[in-house]
Amino acid sequence: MTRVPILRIRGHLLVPVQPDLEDRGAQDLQNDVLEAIARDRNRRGGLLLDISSLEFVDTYVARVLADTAAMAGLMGRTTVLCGMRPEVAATLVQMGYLLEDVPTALDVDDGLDLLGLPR
Amino acid sequence: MTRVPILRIRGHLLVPVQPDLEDRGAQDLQNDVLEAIARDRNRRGGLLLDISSLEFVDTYVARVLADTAAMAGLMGRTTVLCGMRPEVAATLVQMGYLLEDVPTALDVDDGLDLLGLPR
Amino acid sequence: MTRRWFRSPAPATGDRPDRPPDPHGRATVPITTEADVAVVRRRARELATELQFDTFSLAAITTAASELSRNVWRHGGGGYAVLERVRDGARVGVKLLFVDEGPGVRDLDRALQGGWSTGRSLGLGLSGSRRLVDEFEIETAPGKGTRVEIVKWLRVRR
Amino acid sequence: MTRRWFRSPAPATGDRPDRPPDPHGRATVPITTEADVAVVRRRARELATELQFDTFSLAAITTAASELSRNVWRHGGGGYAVLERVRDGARVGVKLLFVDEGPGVRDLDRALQGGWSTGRSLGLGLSGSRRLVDEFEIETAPGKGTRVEIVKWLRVRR
Ligand SMILES: Nc1ncnc2c1ncn2[C@@H]1O[C@H](COP(=O)(O)OP(=O)(O)O)[C@@H](O)[C@H]1O
Ligand SMILES: Nc1ncnc2c1ncn2[C@@H]1O[C@H](COP(=O)(O)OP(=O)(O)O)[C@@H](O)[C@H]1O
Repeated sequence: MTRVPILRIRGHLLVPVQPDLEDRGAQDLQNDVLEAIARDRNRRGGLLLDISSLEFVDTYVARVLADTAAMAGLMGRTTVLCGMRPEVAATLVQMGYLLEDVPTALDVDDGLDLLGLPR
Repeated sequence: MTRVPILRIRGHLLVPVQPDLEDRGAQDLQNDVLEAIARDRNRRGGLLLDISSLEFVDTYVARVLADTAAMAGLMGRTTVLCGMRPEVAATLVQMGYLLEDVPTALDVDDGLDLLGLPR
Repeated sequence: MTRRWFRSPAPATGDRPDRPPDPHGRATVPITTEADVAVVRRRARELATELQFDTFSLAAITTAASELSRNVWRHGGGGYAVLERVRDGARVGVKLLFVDEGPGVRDLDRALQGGWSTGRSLGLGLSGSRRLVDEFEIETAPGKGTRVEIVKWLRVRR
Repeated sequence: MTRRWFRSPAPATGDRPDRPPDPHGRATVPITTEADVAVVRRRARELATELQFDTFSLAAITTAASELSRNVWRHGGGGYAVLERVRDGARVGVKLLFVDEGPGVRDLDRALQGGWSTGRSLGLGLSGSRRLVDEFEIETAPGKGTRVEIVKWLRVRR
């Protein structure tokens, strides 16, 4: 049973990450997302992880997000991390975690652009 | 502060309703959505309420959803209720609540079609 | 005033059979705050999940539990719920009891018909819950309170 | 072994001043399960929100609280946190203390440098938290446990 909504938008998967991600188990999110990718028939689509509702991201959550992107990559999906709040970007950089391997976008709409969806 | 993610997709607003909507106050969701509509500059866009993660919808939640759609309508937005699970559709009909005034779609992608977004 | 419904097949005795409560599967949950409504709902769902009810029945049980516990909280001034598994011969099921000592349902027949509410809500909670379950019994008296008992039987797969 | 950091301006005494705890703003939270980590985080955020820290500082405090309480739970075998508001002349701030009686940090200097972890994680929790706050003090001894105290001051708006 899916605990987070995983939405299909024009062939791409969109995961609106919940505010209480960490309390409910970031690991579950990762598993759900990977299963959704495996089930999905559109092999060309990307994965949008929207974190606009996260008020903070510690190294544990950042790691789960980066890992999820890497795993999705192994399954042939490009991941875009969308909607990171300014204060989250600030704390991550201050902590020295630059999430260098994950493409980012200002919001989901820009993320869709990045994945090549025409406007 | 927004407690639920409210995403902008190609000019439309998408609200992925959370599994624990009722526990966290369906009323908050309604307020957040209406405020997001008021702040949004794209007056042509629709509102997609995705309820695919709701495992049950009682008359209280159904009422909040229907009211939100009606209020969004007063603010000039068409609402599409997306992703209702079969078991939820079944209980609502058995209870005699047909949500007749709210357009529905199988999923967000179909909802976007309904709002006129080209594929 | 009492009203009682059975879905076929009605029990062989023609009346509600005695079902000794299973001491392991019985839980009493107080309902005094709105948060307790969520607790009852969650516990009811867990119980039904243990019994392997299908997705449709799970939604029905959760929804009925939600409606009736919300009524206890909102109309009955608080009370409690008792959740238990029941057995009747080869059948197993869940029985949910909702009890309050509030004002009682003012117009029971209209409330059970549906679409009548003393609040600003829909008035489909009682009538709707009744349609979601196999057995529904309500007892209410002015100033004495309200007691609703519902049973949902697990369909046996053959 | 003790390590201590201050951000300018350092306290006038050249050492950490005594700050009598405010009895109204002090809370001790046990950390024995992963769920407690969430509680500490939430309480720390609430405390900082009361003091009207800005969004950036709120994220910094919440993140540091999360890192350090997770360490207590994961590396220290459990312990507790103490959350309180502090005052130093005209400044106000939050002080968070994390205590466990676990094995101690094996290589403190490497741990504080960052990128070193005995688990499969990033090893940026201690070093990162230090950069998110104004004062950071860690005391650890093999087999005796670990004690981390952080302070974040509210920037005064003039
Ligand atoms: N436990 C109760 N105690 C007193 N009155 C009740 C109780 N439950 C229901 N009622 C009455 O019956 C009416 C219909 O109930 P219901 O069908 O659940 O709809 P709603 O709760 O939406 O009004 C309520 O408005 C209320 O007046
Ligand atoms: N409370 C503690 N007790 C014992 N060891 C600790 C404690 N906190 C941190 N450590 C040690 O320091 C290392 C680095 O910690 P940290 O920077 O928080 O990164 P991480 O927790 O990701 O490994 C840990 O791997 C652990 O070995």
